[in-house]
Amino acid sequence: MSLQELLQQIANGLVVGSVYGLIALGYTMVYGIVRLINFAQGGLYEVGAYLGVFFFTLMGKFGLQYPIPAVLITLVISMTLTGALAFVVERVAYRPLRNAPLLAPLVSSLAMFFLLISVVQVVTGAEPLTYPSVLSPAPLHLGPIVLSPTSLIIFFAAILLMVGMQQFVRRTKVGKAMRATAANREAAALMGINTTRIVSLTFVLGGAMGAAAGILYGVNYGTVTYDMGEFGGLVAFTAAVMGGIGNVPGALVGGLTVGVLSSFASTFLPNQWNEAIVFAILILILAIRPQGILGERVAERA
Amino acid sequence: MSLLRVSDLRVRYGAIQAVRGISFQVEEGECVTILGANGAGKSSTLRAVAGLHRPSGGSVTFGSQVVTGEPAHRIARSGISLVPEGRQVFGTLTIRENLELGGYVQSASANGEALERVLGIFPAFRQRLGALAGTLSGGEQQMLALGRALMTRPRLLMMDEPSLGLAPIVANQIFGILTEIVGSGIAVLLVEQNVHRALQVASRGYVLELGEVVLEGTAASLLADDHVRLAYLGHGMGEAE
Amino acid sequence: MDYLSAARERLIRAQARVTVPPRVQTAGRYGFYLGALVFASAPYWLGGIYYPDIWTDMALWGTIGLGLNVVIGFAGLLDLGYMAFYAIGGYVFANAALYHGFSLWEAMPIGAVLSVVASAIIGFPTLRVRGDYLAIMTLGFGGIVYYAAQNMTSLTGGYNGLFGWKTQSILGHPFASPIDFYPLALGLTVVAALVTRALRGSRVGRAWSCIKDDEVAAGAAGIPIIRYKLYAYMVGAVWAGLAGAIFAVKQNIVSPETFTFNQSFFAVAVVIMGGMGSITGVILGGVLYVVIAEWMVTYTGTLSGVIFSSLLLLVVLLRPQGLIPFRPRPPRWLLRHYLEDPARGTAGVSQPDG
Amino acid sequence: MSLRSCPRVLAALSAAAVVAAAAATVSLSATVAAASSPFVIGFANPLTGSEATYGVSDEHAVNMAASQINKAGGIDGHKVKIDACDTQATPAIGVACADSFVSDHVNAVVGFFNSSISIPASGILHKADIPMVSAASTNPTLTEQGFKNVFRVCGTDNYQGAVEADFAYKILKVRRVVALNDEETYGQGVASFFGQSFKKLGGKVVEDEGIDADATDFTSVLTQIKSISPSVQLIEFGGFNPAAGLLIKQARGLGITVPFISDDGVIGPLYYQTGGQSTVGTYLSSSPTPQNLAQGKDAIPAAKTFLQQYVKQFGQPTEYAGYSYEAVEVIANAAKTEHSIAANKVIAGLAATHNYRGTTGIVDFNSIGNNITPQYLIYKVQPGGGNKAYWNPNAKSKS
Repeated sequence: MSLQELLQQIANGLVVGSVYGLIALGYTMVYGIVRLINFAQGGLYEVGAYLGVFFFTLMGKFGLQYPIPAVLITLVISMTLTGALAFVVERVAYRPLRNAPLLAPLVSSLAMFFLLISVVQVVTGAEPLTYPSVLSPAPLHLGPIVLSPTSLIIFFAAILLMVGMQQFVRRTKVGKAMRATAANREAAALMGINTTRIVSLTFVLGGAMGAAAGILYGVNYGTVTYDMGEFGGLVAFTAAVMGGIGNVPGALVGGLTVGVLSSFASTFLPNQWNEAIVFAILILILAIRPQGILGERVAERA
Repeated sequence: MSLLRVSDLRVRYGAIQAVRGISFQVEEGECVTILGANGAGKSSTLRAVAGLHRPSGGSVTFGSQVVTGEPAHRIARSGISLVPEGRQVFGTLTIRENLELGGYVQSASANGEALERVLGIFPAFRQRLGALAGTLSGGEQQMLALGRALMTRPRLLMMDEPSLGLAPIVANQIFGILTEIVGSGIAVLLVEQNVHRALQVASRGYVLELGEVVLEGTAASLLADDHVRLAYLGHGMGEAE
Repeated sequence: MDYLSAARERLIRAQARVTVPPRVQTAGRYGFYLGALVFASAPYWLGGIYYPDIWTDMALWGTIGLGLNVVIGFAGLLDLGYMAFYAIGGYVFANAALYHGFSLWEAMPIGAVLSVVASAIIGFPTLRVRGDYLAIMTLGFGGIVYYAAQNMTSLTGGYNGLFGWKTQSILGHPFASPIDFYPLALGLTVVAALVTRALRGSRVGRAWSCIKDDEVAAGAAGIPIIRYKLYAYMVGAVWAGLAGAIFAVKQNIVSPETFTFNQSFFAVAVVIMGGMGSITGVILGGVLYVVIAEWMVTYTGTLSGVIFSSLLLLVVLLRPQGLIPFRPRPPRWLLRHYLEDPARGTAGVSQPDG
Repeated sequence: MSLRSCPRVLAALSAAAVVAAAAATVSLSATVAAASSPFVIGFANPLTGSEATYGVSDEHAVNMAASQINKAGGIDGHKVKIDACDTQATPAIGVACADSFVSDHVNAVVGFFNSSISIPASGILHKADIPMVSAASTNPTLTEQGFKNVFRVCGTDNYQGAVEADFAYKILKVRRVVALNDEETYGQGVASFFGQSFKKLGGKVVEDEGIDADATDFTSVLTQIKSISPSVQLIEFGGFNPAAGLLIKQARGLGITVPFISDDGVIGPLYYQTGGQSTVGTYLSSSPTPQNLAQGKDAIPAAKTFLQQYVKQFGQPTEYAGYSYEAVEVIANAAKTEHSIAANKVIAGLAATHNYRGTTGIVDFNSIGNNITPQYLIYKVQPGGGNKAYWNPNAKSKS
């Protein structure tokens, strides 16, 4: 492999990986706080992507065709709506089972995931929907690397959102309350923190990040499919585990790593093995280093 | 009117009835201790008062407010602070963040003042505000938990086994600070296995056995009680001296 | 707490009240056997091709449910890639029949053995991790088998699958029409039911039950947890391997999309809806799945996904013991919160008098 | 297992039985209706899922054909009835459609769109002796299995691949190409026949790779192609959308500017929707579309009528709608000429179909059931997404 190809593959991987990282953020935040894999995250990501198509097209109809404001408005509306949906998911599928054995919320979040993607399938008739082209496809040459302007924007938007989220959790009062709740829920309640509300908020933020990922993905690839949440969700979960689940910066690191790894994998192996390789990476990490690259060892089953 | 009035409080965990209808009160500025063997229902009582576990019966009144069955964060906001058993500091957060979270319900400026005040009580933390709480020793964690609870100037401070697992010298320090706190006018409800120490700080006490109050009285009268001496202070008064 | 808890509580209370006199119980038991017999023989008196086909599917899904029930219901391990073993059974048969001239009879045990080997290979590293990590790992494993089926063209025919083997026969009796498959599939279900039932009552079954209830305590009591989990995983795989071979012959084709994540999800739904751990319940769960899926295909197409996931959600929230009432008592964690702890159940009432 | 709940199990069981019976009644009524003499044509196409655009358009055409035949008195008095089945473009489900046709005793089948389904399904219909006319499955294997009941009105991939290769070699004058396919029967077929023909002409296929049809990110494989880019003069892709649209879009995004050619699985609005501006100027091989057949000097009168009627009811038809319409007509014609709706007679009638003039031109089945007349054109995608017929191999000149 030439140096140029190497750099190009890294660049490709980083672009895809940044989107995975964004979805992974939702898994990691929710896991950190309720010790639950929220399977529904993959569904929220997909719903966000479809809401994005809807509002994007709608704005085109009302004459708002300038790409950047249109993307921003779409992002805000869809993230809000998906966040609201995540709130409902928490209320329906998680909160009533708070004291149940682990299997129950796991199955209910799985059912929720399946419900979300099935609803998308029914509403859209399972046909792939297309995002309007935002920017010209003319490639940008960055030294030896060639990228489309869209993928460059996607990458920076995803990184920006993730860094923003990281700062939110680090610096703000609510963010600290989230970390406190994650560290010790009872003690947090004793500080006067409404932990129930913090859990809700975490789901909402995770859902909104998922929606953002969905829209960025849609803008980049132009197409969204009713089953994107399945693979996307699983890859993102791989990213979350790789970065150390529960660890916010880890989601970014994990996302980028998975992106680059799968990008390389398909240069050494036939392209169609790409997904299988991601799954294999997932199993390997869980078997060898379940705490991830940056994570501390996750406490055994609560 | 008493600051805290607990009447006929019942607590159960599944099939186990941990507290079987106890009543007690704490007056403004007073230090009261609850004594009893392991499993007598002391911690359950504190947890129920703090709202960590919903009581199955009875009532808890704080000031003029009935707080029975309120969620923990509401009770915390009404002015009751619990330093839970085993410290429970936020290990992944810094000392400063731990303390600031103690003042979660108050404004940023009030928090700043409170931080100064608490650092005045625990000067050792001033140099180490950026350290992760998980890296502190047991005694330091206990101090941090206490400092965190004091951030809001609670009207009632509840402490669950503050000396548990600590070296006697550290426990002495904690009790010293506790005496200061009582002196500053904050009411304290103390659960402690070291009965002798507890009765030195407290003015009154209740003795719990199998979830019921079997004895109550002033610290002096309890210290003089044969039953207490035999059951909790060992033969005579040796141990703490 | 909220409307949902209230509804759940009503359900549980209503259930707790039910007591059935012993004579009615006996009558009910015989009635049940009779009903099961009538139901199972339905394809013979209904005739045609449609009914035997549907009933064969029911039997196959019943077997899938029974196999997965060992993993989820007995040992408490959430397996989201169970259909991978079904795929292995199907592909092994197809390869054996197409390229090596094996009959179904000969290919079935090979498929079962390979399923077990695969389950051991995947189970060994996975079973050490937490419950939800295990779920994700099995999901990943199911994904790998699916993509392998799509891409290992020389073994699996790729996207197009394998087909075109000779009509199978056993003792000169050809398997051509669905009614020929039905007794085979039904027989497998019955065997699976008897074997898993016997296992549940055995020493191994009790060990599984301990692990499911409290893994830490089970470990402390000296039960080799990983080994027993692995047993559950392997025993579960056998049934999927066998059913997969029958499915392949019946379907005339083995192709990857029969083994997607969706299918594994439906298998989990069958076990949960039927009632984890209950043998009859899980078989009925399989029957219910086929009935609903068939009904949905006729009337509403893709809506079936919505119906299934909603149903599963409702079952988990309102009837964690399963849709089909075999265990009249709800699980302890629910009882604890809603029956033995009046303050929790009637929080709104007890508050004002304080 | 507790005994006390048994009565309720029975209740649950009977509830299940009632639901089953309800489901059964519907299928039963269908069977009864079939027995009372309509001529039932099973129609299997992807009616949901990513290829539903084609499937639904074909369904409209088939229904249109049936109602027109019925309006004209049916087939010797037998009304034509369409028994539609959704294959979801997946083999196992499609094969189950074939099973259901057998159990419904249909008189003939039009389908199954995807070659990957038509081939296994044809085996089942062959065992049951049910005539099958494919309107869209272009893989040569379908008719090469030696099944007497199988016919196809559309063209075949080897012919399509050869036309693409011809065009690339002779008109674009390229010599070194990359051939990609989506690993499905159809895409593999076109790409491999393209490669064979291109090599035969003297060109070189420098890379030949499968991609995952369900994936959306092809930048890795494209980067590899790009690293050998200076020598590659054309990329060929055998497969469907949205993969094709995404592929060309990402290729252009990576700065790969060589010509791109794909097939009639790709032609249609979704290609431009997914690929956008990047698709402009790319080439697609395809049988003449209904729109194309109804235009110009050589316009076929039947195609004109079909297009007018279709557009009036359903809007623009897709690629294979005309062939689907044609398939029903050819079956009806076979039954009429044999004066029988019996399966073996219809098969005989189909085998004897020569010089039948329909909506897609002339239908003339050869000994293995292939239609020997259909042709392929090369289209070029225009700004705005329209396709313009660009090269006609038979005319040997730009049209």
